[in-house]
Parts: sequence; C-alpha cells; structure tokens
Amino acid sequence: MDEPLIARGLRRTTLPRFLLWLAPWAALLALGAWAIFLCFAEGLNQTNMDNRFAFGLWIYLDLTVIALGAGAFFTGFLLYVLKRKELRAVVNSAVVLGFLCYSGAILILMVDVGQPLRAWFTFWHPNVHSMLTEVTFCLTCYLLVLAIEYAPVVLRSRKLRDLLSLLVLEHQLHKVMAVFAAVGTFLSFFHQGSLGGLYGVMNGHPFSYRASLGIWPSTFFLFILSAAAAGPSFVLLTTWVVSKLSRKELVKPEVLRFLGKVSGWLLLVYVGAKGVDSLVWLNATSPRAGVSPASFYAYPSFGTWILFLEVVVLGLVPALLLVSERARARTGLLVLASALACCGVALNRFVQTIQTQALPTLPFDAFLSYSPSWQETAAFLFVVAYGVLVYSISFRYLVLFPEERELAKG
Amino acid sequence: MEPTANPRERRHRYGMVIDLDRCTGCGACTVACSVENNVPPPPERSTERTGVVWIRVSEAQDPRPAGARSVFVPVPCQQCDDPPCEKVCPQRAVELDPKTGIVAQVAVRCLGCRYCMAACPYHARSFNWFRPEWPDGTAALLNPDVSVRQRGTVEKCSFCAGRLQAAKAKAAAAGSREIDPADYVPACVEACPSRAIVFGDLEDPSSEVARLARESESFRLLPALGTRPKVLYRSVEPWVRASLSQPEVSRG
Amino acid sequence: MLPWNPDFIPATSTYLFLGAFFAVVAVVATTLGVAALRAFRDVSRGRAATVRWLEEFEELPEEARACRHALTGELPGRICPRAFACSGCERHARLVAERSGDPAAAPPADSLFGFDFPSDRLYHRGHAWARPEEDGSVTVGLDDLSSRIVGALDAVVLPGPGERIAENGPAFRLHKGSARVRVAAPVTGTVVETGGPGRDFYLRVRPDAPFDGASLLSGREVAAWVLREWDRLQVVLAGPRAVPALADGGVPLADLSKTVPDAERDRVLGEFLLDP
Amino acid sequence: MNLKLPAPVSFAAGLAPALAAGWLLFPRLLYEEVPQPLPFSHEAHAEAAGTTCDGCHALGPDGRFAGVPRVEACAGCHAEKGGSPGVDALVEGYVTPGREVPWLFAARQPDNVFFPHAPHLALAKLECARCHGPQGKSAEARPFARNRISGESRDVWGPSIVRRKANAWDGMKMADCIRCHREAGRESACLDCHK
Amino acid sequence: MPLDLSRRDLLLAATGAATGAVLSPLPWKLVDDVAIWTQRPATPTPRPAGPVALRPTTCTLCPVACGLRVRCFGDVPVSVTGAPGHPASGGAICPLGLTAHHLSRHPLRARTATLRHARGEEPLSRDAAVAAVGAALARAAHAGRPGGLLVVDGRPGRPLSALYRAVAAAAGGRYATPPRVGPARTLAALSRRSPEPSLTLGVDLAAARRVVCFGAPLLEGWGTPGLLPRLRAGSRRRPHEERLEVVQVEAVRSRSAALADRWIAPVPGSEAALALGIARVLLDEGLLDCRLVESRTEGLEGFARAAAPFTPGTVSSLSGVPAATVVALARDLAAHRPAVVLGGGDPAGSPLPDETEAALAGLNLLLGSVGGDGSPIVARREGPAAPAGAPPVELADVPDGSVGVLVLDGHLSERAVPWSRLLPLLAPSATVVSLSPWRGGLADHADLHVPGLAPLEEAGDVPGSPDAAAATLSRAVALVASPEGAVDPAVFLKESAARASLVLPPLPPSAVEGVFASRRGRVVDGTTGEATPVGSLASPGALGELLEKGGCWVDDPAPLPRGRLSFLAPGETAESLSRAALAARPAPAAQRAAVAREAVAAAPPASLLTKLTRETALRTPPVAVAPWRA
Repeated sequence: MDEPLIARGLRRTTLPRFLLWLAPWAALLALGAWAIFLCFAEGLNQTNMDNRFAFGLWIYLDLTVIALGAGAFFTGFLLYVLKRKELRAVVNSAVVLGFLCYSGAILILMVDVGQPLRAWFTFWHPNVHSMLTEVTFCLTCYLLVLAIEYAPVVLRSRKLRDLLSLLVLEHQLHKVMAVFAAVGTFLSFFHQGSLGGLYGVMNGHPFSYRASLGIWPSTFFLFILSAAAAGPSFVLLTTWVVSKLSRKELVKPEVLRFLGKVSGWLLLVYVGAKGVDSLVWLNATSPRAGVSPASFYAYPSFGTWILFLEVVVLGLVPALLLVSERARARTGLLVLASALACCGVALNRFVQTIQTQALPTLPFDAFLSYSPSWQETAAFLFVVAYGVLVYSISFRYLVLFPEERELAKG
Repeated sequence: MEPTANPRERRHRYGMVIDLDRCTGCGACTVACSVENNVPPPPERSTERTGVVWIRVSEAQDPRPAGARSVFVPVPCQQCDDPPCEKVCPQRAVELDPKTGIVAQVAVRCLGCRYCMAACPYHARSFNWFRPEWPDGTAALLNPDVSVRQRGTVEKCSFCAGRLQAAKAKAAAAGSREIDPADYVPACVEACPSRAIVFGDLEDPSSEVARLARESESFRLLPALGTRPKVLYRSVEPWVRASLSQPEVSRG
Repeated sequence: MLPWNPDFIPATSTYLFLGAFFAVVAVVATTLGVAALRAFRDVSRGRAATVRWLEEFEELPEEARACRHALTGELPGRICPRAFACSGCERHARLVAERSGDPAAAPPADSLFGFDFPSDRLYHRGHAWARPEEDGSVTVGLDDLSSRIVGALDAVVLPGPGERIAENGPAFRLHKGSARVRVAAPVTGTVVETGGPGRDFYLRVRPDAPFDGASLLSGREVAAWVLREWDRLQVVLAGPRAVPALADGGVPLADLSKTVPDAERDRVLGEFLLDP
Repeated sequence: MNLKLPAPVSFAAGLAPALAAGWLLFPRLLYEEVPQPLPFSHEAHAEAAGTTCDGCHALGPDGRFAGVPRVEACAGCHAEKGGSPGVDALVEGYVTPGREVPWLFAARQPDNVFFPHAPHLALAKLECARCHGPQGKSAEARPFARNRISGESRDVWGPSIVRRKANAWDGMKMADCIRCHREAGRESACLDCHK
Repeated sequence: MPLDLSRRDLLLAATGAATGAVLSPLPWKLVDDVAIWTQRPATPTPRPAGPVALRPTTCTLCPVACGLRVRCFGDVPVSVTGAPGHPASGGAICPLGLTAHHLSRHPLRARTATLRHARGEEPLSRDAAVAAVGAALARAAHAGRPGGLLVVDGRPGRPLSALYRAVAAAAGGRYATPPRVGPARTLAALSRRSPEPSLTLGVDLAAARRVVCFGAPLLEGWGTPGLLPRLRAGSRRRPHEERLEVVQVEAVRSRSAALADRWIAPVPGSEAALALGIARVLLDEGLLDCRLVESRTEGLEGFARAAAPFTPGTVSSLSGVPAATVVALARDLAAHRPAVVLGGGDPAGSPLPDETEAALAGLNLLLGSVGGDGSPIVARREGPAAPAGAPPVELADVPDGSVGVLVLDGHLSERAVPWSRLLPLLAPSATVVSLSPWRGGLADHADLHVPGLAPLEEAGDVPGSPDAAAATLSRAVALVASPEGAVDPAVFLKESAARASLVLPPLPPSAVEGVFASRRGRVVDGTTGEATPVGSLASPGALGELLEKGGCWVDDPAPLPRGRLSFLAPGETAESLSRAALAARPAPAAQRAAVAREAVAAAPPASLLTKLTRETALRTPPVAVAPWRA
C-alpha cells in the first residue's frame, strides 16, 4: 500500500514484510535509547570505563565506523573528480552509508563526552595543536557536506519530486556536486588522518607513539590509507549484502570488481606502509623512548600474533586477493577479501585504542583489562540499528542503485 | 592564554622531591589533599580505578628475585614542563602557566572527552564518573578557596593552586608581587608524617628542592618520554633508582 | 575562534587552522548559495517544468531516448543528448536543411499498422499530439497507439482553463487501476478549453510563442517512430514477469493495459509514456 | 477568489515575531528580579561610617577581602528598633537572633572564579566604583537580578543583552577582566582567576 | 475574503522565523547560559564564614595525643594539620587525624541518650539519663562487691580516669583498664621483672641503632605517626655502621615487613623459640660483655639454661627460619647496639603469649637496651595526674558474674576489649552503661547509652602516650559544637554520683596543678618549638595559658632504676619458659589470613578516610606467606 512512494520500475517487498524486517532493529533502537538515557541521567559510571581506560568500546567503534564510512568520500572522489562513471551505480548508497556512519559516530560521541552541552567549546576555544580539535571541526563540516550530498538523493524520490522548487534546487546541486566531493575529500583527508594522529602524538604511550613525517605522526597517513582502502570494500560488502537480502541484482558485477580493485591496490600500499612504519616503530622510536619492543607483546592477551593477524592475515591476504584479476572475478572471493579488509582496519583501531591503554607505562603499573558494560554495547547497537533502519528506508523509497532498473529488465 | 608582550613577571617552576625511603604508604597525603581540594568522598560503587584521587600512592616491589622490600611511590600530577595532556586537550582546558610551572586543569571548560587521561603516562588524572556528593552535612566544611568540580569533568593535582592564590593575595595586601615561600605549602607536603615531600621553586637555586633535585640520588619517572616532569623522587637504595627510572619492567 | 575573542592566540598555526576551516565553510556556503541562486532564478523564470523534464529524461531507459534522426536512419544509434529540445540542436538544423533539398517524402499513410496517425498534427515523443488551429490556438490530445494501450481510463485529470502547461512538463494525468501516469505536454501555453477522452482533443491551448513544433515529429519520422515504439512496447511488456505479448501480425487489442496485471500496469504505462 | 499571500509577506510573518521575541521579550524573561532582604542606603550610612568604602569593606592583613560587614557591625548602631521600618526589620530579623543578613551580591562571580581584591586595591590602586559603579552614593541597595538559566547575577553579563557597555562596570565577564589586564600589561593565566 | 494558506506559505513563515531567531541574541545567549548552568557545581563551595585562623588543639583519637592546628574560617573547621614543633608528635598526624573535623557529623555519631530494653529503644532526656545512671550507681554501691560497679577505662591517665577511680572507690566497685597491646606489653613484662613494682618504662627509638619488631606495625605509622621512618631516613646520612635498621619478624608480608630493612617470617607461635635462639647464639659466641650484663641484671644463668635447648637447628625446625639467618641476626644485633626488641602481636592482631614477652624481655636485658644511659628503653614517671581512688585491676582478675553495673568509657575500642571478654563478668540482671560517642561496637550492647564527646568536641587536659620516653601533657580545645544530646562525661558522672548520693573521695589536684607543683619538665610551644621551663612560671594559670595556646608540657628524664632487673619474673622458671617455647602452637585466630591492622582507635572512619580503602590499593590486607603448621 506504499507503492506510490516507491520509485517506478523498482520492485520492493510488501509493506508488512518490510515492517517485519524493521521490527527487531526498532527494538534494538529502543534498548539502546534506554542505555543512552541511563548514561545521561546516571552518568558515565554506567560504563566499565575508568581512569585507566579513558577510551572504551565507544571510541574504538567510532574510529572503525568512520574508517568504514570513508567509502563516501572515496567513491565521490573517484566519480566526480576522477570521472570514473561506472561508480555512478553505487555513489548514492555510499553517500547514505557515509552519512549514517558519521552521524552515528557523532551521536555516540555526544554520549561518550562527560559534558555534551559544552561541545561548542571546542569551536569557540580551539586548541589548534590538538588532533581532537581537528577531528571535531572536520567531522562536523564533513557531516554537513554529506547531508548536502544526501539531500539530492532524497529530493529525487517519487513523492518529493512534485515539490518543483526543491527539485530545481536538487538539479542545480547535482551540477555542483563535484565541488562538494572535492571538499569532502579534503575534509576526510584531514580527519581520517587526525583520528590516526590521536594516538600517534601520545608520547606518553610508547606503544602508540610514532615518529612524525612533517607535522603529523606516521599513523596520520596510515589511517588515511587504511580508511581509503576500507571504504570501497565496505561499500562493496554492503551492496552485496543488500542484494542478497533483497534478492535483487543491484549493480553490474564489474562495478563491484572495480571497487575491489581500487580497494586492493590501496590496501597493498597501506600494508607496505604499515610494514615500514612498524619496523621503524619497533626498532627506532620505541627503543629511543627507553622501551623494549618485546614488552609490548609480553602479555597473554596481546601476543605478537595480533600484529601478524592485523598486517598479514587481514591486510596482505585480502590485498593480494583483491589485486589479482582471477580472484576478483569470483564474487565469493571478492566479498570475502573485502570483509577481511574491513576486519583488518577494525582490528587496527582496536589495537590502537584498547591495547595502548592496557599496557603498563609506569614501572609499578599492572596490565589491566577492560570489557564493555551492557549500557555501552546497547548504546552502540542503538547506532547500528539507527543505521540499518535509515538505510532500509532509503533503499525502499529512494533510488540508491540506478542500474537496478535495467538489471530488473534482464 | 598567550601572555601579551609586557614586563614579564619573575618565572617560578614549582616542583617536588619525594623521598621514597621515608614514604610508608600511609595515605595521609591522599586524605589531606582530598580535604584541602574538596575532592569528593567515595560514592557507593567507586573502585580503585574509578575513584577521584589526586595523589595516588602505589607499591613498587624490588624486582630482584631475593628482594622482599617495597617502596611506596606517591604519584601526584608531575606538572610536566612538556605536558602530553596540554597539547591534546581540544578546547585548551589544560594550560601550563609559564609564571608558576603549574599545569592548570580548568574544570569549567573541560568537556570530559578524557583524551588527556589517555595521553598521561603517569595516570595522574581522574574523571568524575559519579556526581560529587558530601554526606551528612560535611558539605558545610568544604574549603571555600577551591571550587567543586562537576560530574563529567576531569580533575588532577593543581599543586594546591588555592594556597598559591591566597599567598599571592596576602603578598599583594603587603604591597609585594612575590610571595613568601613559607605561605605556599601544598597540603600533602604539610600532612606527610615522615616529611617525605620537599616542595619549592626549582628555578630558585638556593631552595631546598632545587638542591635535592641536583643530587645524584634524585631521578624522574619515565625520563625518556620527554615529558620533563617537575616531580622528582630520590632514594639511597640503588635498586629503587634502577627499577623506577627505567620506563617499564616487562613482567611476562 | 574569532580574532576578537579574549583568548585568541595570534599564532601562525591558529591562522592556518582557522583559515582552512573558514575557507571550507566559505566554499560550501558559496557553492550552496550559487546552487540556490540558480534554482531561484530557474523557478522565477518558470523553467521548473523543463528542469523536471531534464531530471526525468536522465532516468529514461536508453531505447526511449533515441534521436529522431536515428528513427529515420539518418544518424543510426544516436542517443539524444538534449532531452528532445531539437530547436537548439545544430545536427538537427543541418539535417533539416539537407532534407528540405529532396522533395517532401510521400505523405505518411494515415493509418499505420491499423493505428490512426493523421498527418495534420505533430507528435511529441511522449505520445501526445499537437494540432495548430486556425484561431491560433493549439489542440492537444493522446495519439491512437497510446489510447489503445491505455484503454478505458478510470479518470483523467485535466488542467482547468487559465492554468499554464509547459512543453515537456505535465499536461494531464491518467488514472487506471493503481497506475498514475502523467502525459508530457507538446507545447507551452495557457489552457483555453478542456476536452476529454470522449472528444477529439484533450486540451485547447493558446501558445505563448507562435507554435512551430520544432521538437515534435512530423512527416515520415512518425512512421519510423511508431515502428520503434512498437518494438519498445515489447521490451516494456517483457519486464521481469513476462506478459503474453503480440508475437507478430494479428489485430491490435482495443485495451491492452487491461491484460497487464494491475501491479505491472503502473510500470508499463509509466515507461511507455516516458514518465519515470 | 482567495487572497494568495505574496512570498515576502509570509516570510516577514515569520521573521517579525521572531525578531521581537529575541530582542525584546527574551531579555526581560531571562532575568528574575529578586528583592534584597533589607532596604539599605549607602548615602544614609556615608556620614556615620565615613565616606570612603574601606570603612566598612576592608581588606584583611592576609589579603582576604572582608566583603559586606557582618551583622555585628550593624548591631553596633542599630541595637534596638526605631527610625525606619527597615531598621525594625533588621533588628527583629537579624540582630536579635544574631543571624547573618542574606544579602544578594550583584557583583558575585560564578563559583569557579577567584577574584582577589588585594592586588586590585593594594597594587593596582583601583577605586571601587570602577567595577562596582557609584554604589557608594546610592540610596538603596543595588537591585539583584538572577539569570533564570545560569543562576548567575545579571551584573556579570551586564544590562545590555549584546554586552554594549555604557560604562566600565556594566558587565564583568572574562573578556572584560582580560581587556583590563592587557591594558595594564599584566600576564594572565587560567590559574590566576580560576579556582 | 478567505485567506488561502498553502504549504508554501507555512514553509516561508518558518524560514522567516528561523532567520529572525538567528539574527536575534536568543539562541546565542541561550547556548552560553546553558553552558554556564553546566558549570555550576551541584555542591556550591560555602562562602568563608569569617576570617581564617589556625586554632591549636590536641587530638584525642588515640593515646599518642598529637598536637593539631585546625584551619577554621570563622568557627567552621575546614582542615587539620599537625603542630610543627609539638614534642609528642613532631608535627605529624595520621590520616584519621586529618579527617577529625568530619567525625562529629559521622552517621554513626550518637546524638541522644538512649535506653534499650526488651521492647526496643527509647530516647532519654539528659536528666532522665542522670537519674537512670544515678539509680544504677546507687544499686551497685548498695550491693557491695558481688553485683557491684565495674568501670572499664579505655585510656587510663586522663583527668576523667581519676574521676572514674573516685566513683569506683565511692561505690565500692572496681576500676579496670584494658590489657596493654603491642610494644607496651613488652615494657610491662620488663617492669614486672624489676624490684620496684611501680617502675614505668618508655621507649625512645631515637637512641636505637637496631629495632626488631615482633609483629608491631611501627613502620606503618602506628604509635607516633612517621617517627620511625623519619629516624631511619635521617640516619641514612650517617656512615653505614651508624645507620638505624629495622628488622620485622612477622608471619605475613605486612606493609611494615615490606618497608623493613630485613623481614623474617617465622611460623606464628614460634616467636619465643626464635628470641631464645638469638639469646643462645649471643651467649654461645660470647658476643656480649657478660660482666656488664650481670652487673645490671640477675638470673642470667637461669635465662641461659632456658635458652640452652634452642640451637639454631632447633629454632629453624620450629619456626621455619633458616639457622644461618638466626645466627646472622644475633651477630648483627650484637655488633650494632643499642638495639631494642619490641613485641607487637600475631597476624590476627591478638597479643603475643606471656612466654614470648618473657623471651623478648630477656633479649632486651641481654642487649643492654634497658636502664643504661643512652639505652632506648628508659624509666619515666607515671604521668602528671597523681594516682588516687580505686587501684586499677586487670580485667582478668575480675571474677565472673560479679558485676552488677558496668560502665564503659568512650575511648574503649571493641578491638582492645571484645564484648566476649566482658559478657561473662556480668551478673544476671546487670546494667551496662556506655559513654561512647559512637553507635555500634560496644555501645550496641549497652542498656543505657549516654553519648560522650567526639574528637574536637572534647576540651581539657590530655596526657601523652604511656609508652613515650617521657610523660607529656597538652590541652584539647573544643572547636566543634557537640550535638545537644551528647554530654561531657566528667560533668555527667559527677551529677549521677550526686544523684546516687555517693560521697566521692577528694579528687586529686588537676593535672596542671600537679605539674606546676612538681616544678618538673618544660612547656614546648607547639608552633615554634621553643621551651619554657615550668620552674620559671608564676602560677598554674600561666601554665594552663601556655597549654591553651598549643603548648605541650614534657617531663624531665626520670632517674635510672636503682634495683637490678631479673631475667625471670617471680613465678617463672627456666624450665617452664623453655617448655612453653618448645610447644609452639599458633593461636587459633592466627591460622586465618591476617586482618588489615588499623590504628587502635575507637572512632569509625570518616567518609573521606574510606577513600584509602575503596579508591586506593593501600589498605588491602597483607597475604599470609609463612608456612603454617597444622
């Protein structure tokens, strides 16, 4: 009964089945909302974070979500700036994903911060040397740009198309979209880097401290590379998942392969850079800070296997798979490789956040562990549910995959 | 706040030398500091890791196999000369005051993002995880010279800045801009039963703390990290100096 | 943040950082401003309808966007880049000049494959026709092929006299079952009189500019166009759930859309009448 | 034929009330006027306690400012009722039970601000009117208006909603302190004024 | 003409309103005010209630009686510090003292007198309480010895103790003091061995070069806070031979064990064997000048006979301490005299058995740490207040079921005298009166609970620690108003005795008059530390004046004990001593893990003090390490 809302030529399930699909996520949303209310009303003692683990699950998943949301800026960059027309098929979905990842990350940051009502202090009294200031500025600007990129997709929907003045605005916006893509790339370059810089500048923790190239630590560039690599993989992964769930052909296979190729080469460059950086870090930077590299991995929960897992198993293997023509040809391998790439980036963010704070710094420190409380997990699932809900609604009522119409004709 | 160009006031670099041979880990410094600086008493569910403690005393055991001895190490904020917390705070709630060398933690501008806590290698910063409450009317006994911090903000040792402000006001009333050092003694220095903590201006070569700081038995925690802390420790025991000035002992 | 804030640090790093930030904000603001300004200008100049047509034209499938000269074989396989605005197209002007060289081809037969396409009117690619009347007004109606396909309509929404329609913009809407389809207008002007499916025209319009119908089909293009539309119908009907289609020969049904299941009717009519 | 509103008119229909609310209504609603517990006239007391401020508001030897005199100082002259109703209220409400008069301090800075009078009076030698205005000659205590949201006195932000300062004492926020310190060429750091 | 409002108009109006709002100060001022609202602390700091003053007083939380300087704004106490020049505490105070000003507001502070009976509790007014206690005293006086009065004094030597003894004497009852704990037991054991029964001994750690603690937490600040750590760190400047070293003999790795220069972990109960083993090594290897020892003591050969069976081998099998360690310790003590050996308690905190105290006393005599000039254990006078009224008896000597009325002093802590020791003494229908300022502990068992004064509420003379090297006296000044339900125990007892029509014997002169009359000692100013001899004072009032301003009277050193101390106390024989030491059995409580050893103070911890137990790792109880023998 909501056919007039669905774009002509697209086939969607019936409304009751769609609502049935939304129901669990809505329940998750409600549970998450209750956890967030508790964190605001009772305070952050609801979480298992403490004075040693100032950053917990939320900051870790913020970083991961923003890294995976980088598909928006990179796809936009390839399409509008490098004029790779085939990406037109997934750019709308990438923009929606990017918007959801960034808005979700900012939402969870508002819960994570002790005094959210003072968030504007970072703008009014900025400390230009702090990486977090740069992240805050760029995150908010880029969310604005993403909203501007998301607006045309919404305005072209069947119902809103009748508002002629808005449609004309959308048409004009579409013409200047390249500018927004360029601005988005500029902003993403800085805040993905600054998220990496967050840990790289910490000379208090030899485990995360990195020597700097120019004014930024090397993790600045590693985070950009890994985000740019993980972005397209995540877009590829989500497109494949959506097509499996909706049992529809959404994009031509060569679009996914192109995304895989781009992600593969970038991942290869990232793995190379990560390797070099790790060698410099283990053999030069840490010893100079008076710490033996072996001590980083001397504790049972984080052995050297975690470095091997992150760089080789979840870094080199997917990179080689995605780079080789034959592997990309088989969709199963393509999807597996991109999933591994995404997990590699997620593991890197985990190591930077949790292991940095777990390792002792003072001689009489102990290795401490941390596990999130239910409120923390529920609050994060709130963001995941929010993402899935808005994406599902967008997929149903907006045209996220223009090629779906032709593909539907067979 | 960047000082504008004008006749610069005399520079002080207040610092401490803590004698680890004297400290018995009795915690008088922690309690005195909490009374002086209105640090909230422990709420119901606070633990060793979520409590607000401005000077935390930890036990460091002799790492040598036969060693059964321990020393107790009081760790206040080290008031670093190159503070890792100041350069990471996104809204400049942390500021190394060039005139006194004290690293100010301005709770009213603090967002509670806790990045400074992650950056500090000395774990000298505590977060108000709980709402500060004073039971049974002890709120009337709070120190009027120190403002209470709010839930959701970070706080740390300020070298009893309230007492420095009172000393400067007293000196000003007598018409001078320089304080009498005897008027500015932090609460932990005053309360330590073994008189293990010596406090003073490291910039003044004649001060006791500067003399002790120059001695070979004095060392800093985590010297190689480049934070240049102004709190030094000393001990006649070689094993103490060896094990504590080393950044990290890897215990498998 | 602002230079006159009390705790503003006048250092190069501050200027660099805030400079970059304000630059980004300025770029975003000006781009938005430019887009908004252009949109405002378009709306005030009434180009909203054409803009809508431009948007819709992009979403049409390829076979619906063939150039009129590709129909007649002069430029085989060319896709119209200008959303059927032939008046401004120099390729069209050159071909028309050549075409005027050779004598007017034989006037099209009035009935093509059993459909009535009178030659006194010009045909819009969206299956509306426009016939200039003596009194200077232009009558607009639905061509025979589409009326056969559309068949008996539940309702027709016609603009009242005094309302304006713009070329390629919506002229009138057809309702049949769950299908809601708009028919594109072949001419820009103000509606004088409304006809209806029963009468021989739907609208009588007084055109703004003297009607020349440059972008409309006439002459021998019509036949080629109807033949191409016939093939496109097969493709449209062939959609994911194949519909029993006319293989070859046989008399065209009077009301084809009746045979199309209701769920599919909206898509079929929409694609056929170029309403994405 | 219905009257169709032209675009600018409906836009203005939204703009005007918003501007009026923001500029006129909001400043009035934001502050609540709280009457002082007792009427007090500096003028009337000027002859008794001497015309200089530090007769009653003295600076202690340890640099702590005595602020408003305690009820014992009032009891000195006002031991019994008589004179004005204000004095009766003072004696009955505060002098006999020995309770402090809960004066509302218009110039009270927020809780986290440390304002030492000592350097301003003894070193900078500023006179009181520079920050407190001509209260010395006022006939009744300075009216106290509390900001309903932040709970602070209006004198911190100042009478004008956009902080247009007619004279030096119209508003004492951080910006005012810093401007004065910069003019005086003093270095200022957070811990100088925050506690 | 109807107005045709389309959606477009509403949209335009909304944008107009938004633009208007942004162009007005409303949103910006709102955002700023909300931020300022978040900056207001939930608990605003109080305005100063008056000028700042450092008020001198004395801490009454534990017998050491440290000099305090309480920083008050007007009359509101804000923080507490030690008096820099105070002779008793040397300017130090312990964490409990730092929160003394919070104690009067503690939730466990009893605020009204209560009468407990079968049906529950009922609050009593002051005169109702006086009447009730008066009746009880009258009943006790009438009943005579069986069913009579027993007053248990938590801290003997105070002016209040004199009143307790007077009331006990008047009512024909008994006046008991709790058993001495820690180093005081060793001093008591030594004084039992001297010919002069009333010899009181004190310990002056400054004179010692080796301190051996058998379980006493001296390095944890027990006794005078920070004294031993200060002395040891001060001695680190001197050449290696001259340095003060501390040896901790304890079954668990307590904080003192961790801080000590050497830690020896014997099996609990085998302390006596270890002490005798050391004595045997001292004697066998001729490390001592036996002639000097015999000149000052008697019964050396008896002690030698008792120590004979304890060869280093036997000692190591009994206590698990390697033989070499025993020999090395003995040689080290001999080489670095004067050394002092002090008993403390077993891991469970209960006092050491008598045979161990005897062995330690013998060891002290061997090492010459008693009575000589410059020796750590010195003779001292009893205390300023002259003894009068009922003589103090030990709780052990009170026959069971003989007590009709039991009066418990406010400073009696349940750790010193558990209720299980008092219950058997009570007659069937006995009445228990508690003067404790706190609910809980012994007060819960009291039929009649009349709350006394908490620290900083008490005023009056406070004698120093009975184990100190010299008697001291300082004055407590009331800085905090006590709740109206609380009473001053001295005044209350006098009124109750009058109500019971008891004729009190003449009270001894006040401590100040006693000191002035003795013309002994000097008054040291608590802040500057300069002394004025009592002889030079004009009147007791002048002395009181000096004490009121934070001064502390210190007695002159007592003359050396005339008689020779004997190794074996009357009733002890060499065989009984060695037999007891051989049958080393740990006290049952010692088997369980050791308890965290807080300073023996009756007051419950203030909320800020619980910071140490809940938010730091300082107070985690030590873990038993030594091998236990079943």
